Amino acid sequence: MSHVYLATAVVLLVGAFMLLYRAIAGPTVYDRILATNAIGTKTIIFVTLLGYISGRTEFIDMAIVYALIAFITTIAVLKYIEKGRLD
Amino acid sequence: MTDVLGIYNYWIYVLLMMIGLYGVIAKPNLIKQAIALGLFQTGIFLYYISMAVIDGGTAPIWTTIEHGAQKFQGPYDNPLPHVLILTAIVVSVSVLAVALALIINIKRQYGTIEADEIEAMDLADKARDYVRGQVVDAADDAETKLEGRHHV
Amino acid sequence: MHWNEIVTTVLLSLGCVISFSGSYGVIKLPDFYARLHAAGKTDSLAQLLIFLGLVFVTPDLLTQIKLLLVAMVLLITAPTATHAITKAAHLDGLRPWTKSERGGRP
Amino acid sequence: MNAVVLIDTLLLLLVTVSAIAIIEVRSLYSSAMLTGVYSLLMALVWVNMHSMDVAFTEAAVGGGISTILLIGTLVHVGREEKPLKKRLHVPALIFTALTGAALIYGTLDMPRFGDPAAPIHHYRVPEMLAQTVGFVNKTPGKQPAPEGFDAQQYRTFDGRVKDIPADPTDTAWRENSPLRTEGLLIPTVPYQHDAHAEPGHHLHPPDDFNGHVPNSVTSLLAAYRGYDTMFETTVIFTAGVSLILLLRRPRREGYLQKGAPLGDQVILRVVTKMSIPFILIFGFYVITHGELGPGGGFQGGVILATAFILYALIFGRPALYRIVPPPVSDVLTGVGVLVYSGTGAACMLLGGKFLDYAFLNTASPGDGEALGMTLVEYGVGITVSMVMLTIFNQLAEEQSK
Repeated sequence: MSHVYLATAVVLLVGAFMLLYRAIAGPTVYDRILATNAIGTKTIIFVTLLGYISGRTEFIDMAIVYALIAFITTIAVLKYIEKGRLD
Repeated sequence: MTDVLGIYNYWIYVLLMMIGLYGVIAKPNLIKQAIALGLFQTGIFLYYISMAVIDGGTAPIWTTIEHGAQKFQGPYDNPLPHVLILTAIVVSVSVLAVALALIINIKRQYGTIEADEIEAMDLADKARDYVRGQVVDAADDAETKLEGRHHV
Repeated sequence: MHWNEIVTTVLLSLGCVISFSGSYGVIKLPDFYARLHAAGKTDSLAQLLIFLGLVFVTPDLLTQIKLLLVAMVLLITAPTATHAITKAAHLDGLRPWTKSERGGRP
Repeated sequence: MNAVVLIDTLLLLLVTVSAIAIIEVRSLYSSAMLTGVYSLLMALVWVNMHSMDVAFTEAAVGGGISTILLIGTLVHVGREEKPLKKRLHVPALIFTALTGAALIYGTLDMPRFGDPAAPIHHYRVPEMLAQTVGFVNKTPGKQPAPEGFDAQQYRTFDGRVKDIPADPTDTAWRENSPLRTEGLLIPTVPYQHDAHAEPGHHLHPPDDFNGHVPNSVTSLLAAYRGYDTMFETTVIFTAGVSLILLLRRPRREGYLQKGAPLGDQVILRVVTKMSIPFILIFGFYVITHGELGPGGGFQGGVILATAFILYALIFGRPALYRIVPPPVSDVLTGVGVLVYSGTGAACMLLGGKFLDYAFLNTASPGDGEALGMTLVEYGVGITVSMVMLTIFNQLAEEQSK
């Protein structure tokens, strides 16, 4: 089974590489937010898979923290873009 | 010299540190420098945590003993570097917060956050004070000369 | 290869294919709104498949519940974030790219 | 090329690319975004190297809070970096290349990545983990080990006893020590642990790991290095106070500002209302779960702060001030440090030394240590969450003239 986890992990990493290209090159500001949000989701899946690769599956709390952080960071960035202020 | 495969990891951390160092030196923008400092720090953290890894080891969180045997038999990684880096990350965010507050004050004071512009402004102020100082000294000398004539 | 490992392998590979196609779409598609489809939808579906796939292979119940919890949290937050991005982009006046308008290339 | 090294290399490549992008990209806004991505990828590297607590902190603190701080400063400082005359700053490049070469030369004779015989695994840590919690010694000065447990003899995982020669120069024992082959083994009390003759000592249940808590990182952080963590909490408190001093404007001006709530967007408002209770509960879970799994005061405090920040983002800062008025959050930043040092003082009142948690519950010192660490983690959690909230408030409140 571990080769399946490893293969999925590598595919996710390659996906993250592509998204990073969009995050850097992205013409409009919104492409960058989109790419950052997508990389956030990919890292959440990747963390869970790392738990399975290393055999210690009880570290899923990491994934929940990633999900919350990615969501809140995206909301903060969007508020800055839309309203120009954070409060 | 141990074989390259074993220590190429450390070279990547050196590369990260140097990217951070380059950012601090080359970029005049103060915020860019604050971020580059963060990169430099992360390179150092990577260096510490890679020392803690043991081949085939797992996270240093012991698993409870079930019917007499440790659930997870394998060796555990060394917990000490993790503790040091845990503290260092939180302190580095505090440093970043204070640095950003100072940058905001610099922006309000100088109107810009480009280090070279700020330097130029400082030099201009210093030059102006110097010149003003010279004028005042010259006026004082002239005065003393006048007073001298009255006493004679 | 018990039945649960087979199910996990199938679900994981499906999730892999979908997430890779999403990333590829984000690079290839010409316009922000098109890329939004590629990234937003595939991420939500891929994470659902992968987490469901992993549920079959985890021994203890607590981890399975946590897996479903993460999948549920992601299912709520990811589309919301995508919605917020779209609303911000639209308010900002970003118009979708049309083939006729720019002669086919952005 | 085992899995750890393969994934490690790919991740570090990803991290290096984003690091270069952060430095080179011109608009400050996108370099702030990329810093968030960089911290998330860096947290993955920590997870891959089995350091869960550090990954937790990096994700919550690096990915979340510092990105929001950077964006908060951009509100006042403007988004564009001044266009540079030439792309490449050659003298800086030469200087960094030379320093890099010197550092790489330094790493040539370092132990191999993951080498169990590396000296770091043989010093301090085995003795630290071999210490038995709560060994109460009536005679002052250097504590002799209890009768069945000699600190000089390092007891390996399956009860085999190895001799460590007294003088540190004689390092022959390292060649044949079990650490060389099986890596760092934790000393576990053999299954049938006999009662120690010492009255102050007590019988350890089998899975007690000598009285230490399962998460050795938190155990080292809060119990072994209790002083350092206390002063580190004070460092965070000082950061919060300095933010207040630097940015807070007089009371009447500061509060009356009308925030710009995003409340009009129905979906965001509803999802936030649904997720904030969950985030708060998860924050408390992470704080109290510090002993058993990854987590602890710092990470949990930051998660609590992000819950409040999300509320401020959506419903506006004045709405947040109705829930957590600045005087309350200012006082609470101090209360956390007070809780921490108060626990230390309580240990002294109960007869032990400052921050010697075993004395909180002399019946079973292992539980005493766990209790002391939980109290301390709560203190850290309160301070960290309130300081992060104060920092966000000051950055959001301050309006450039």
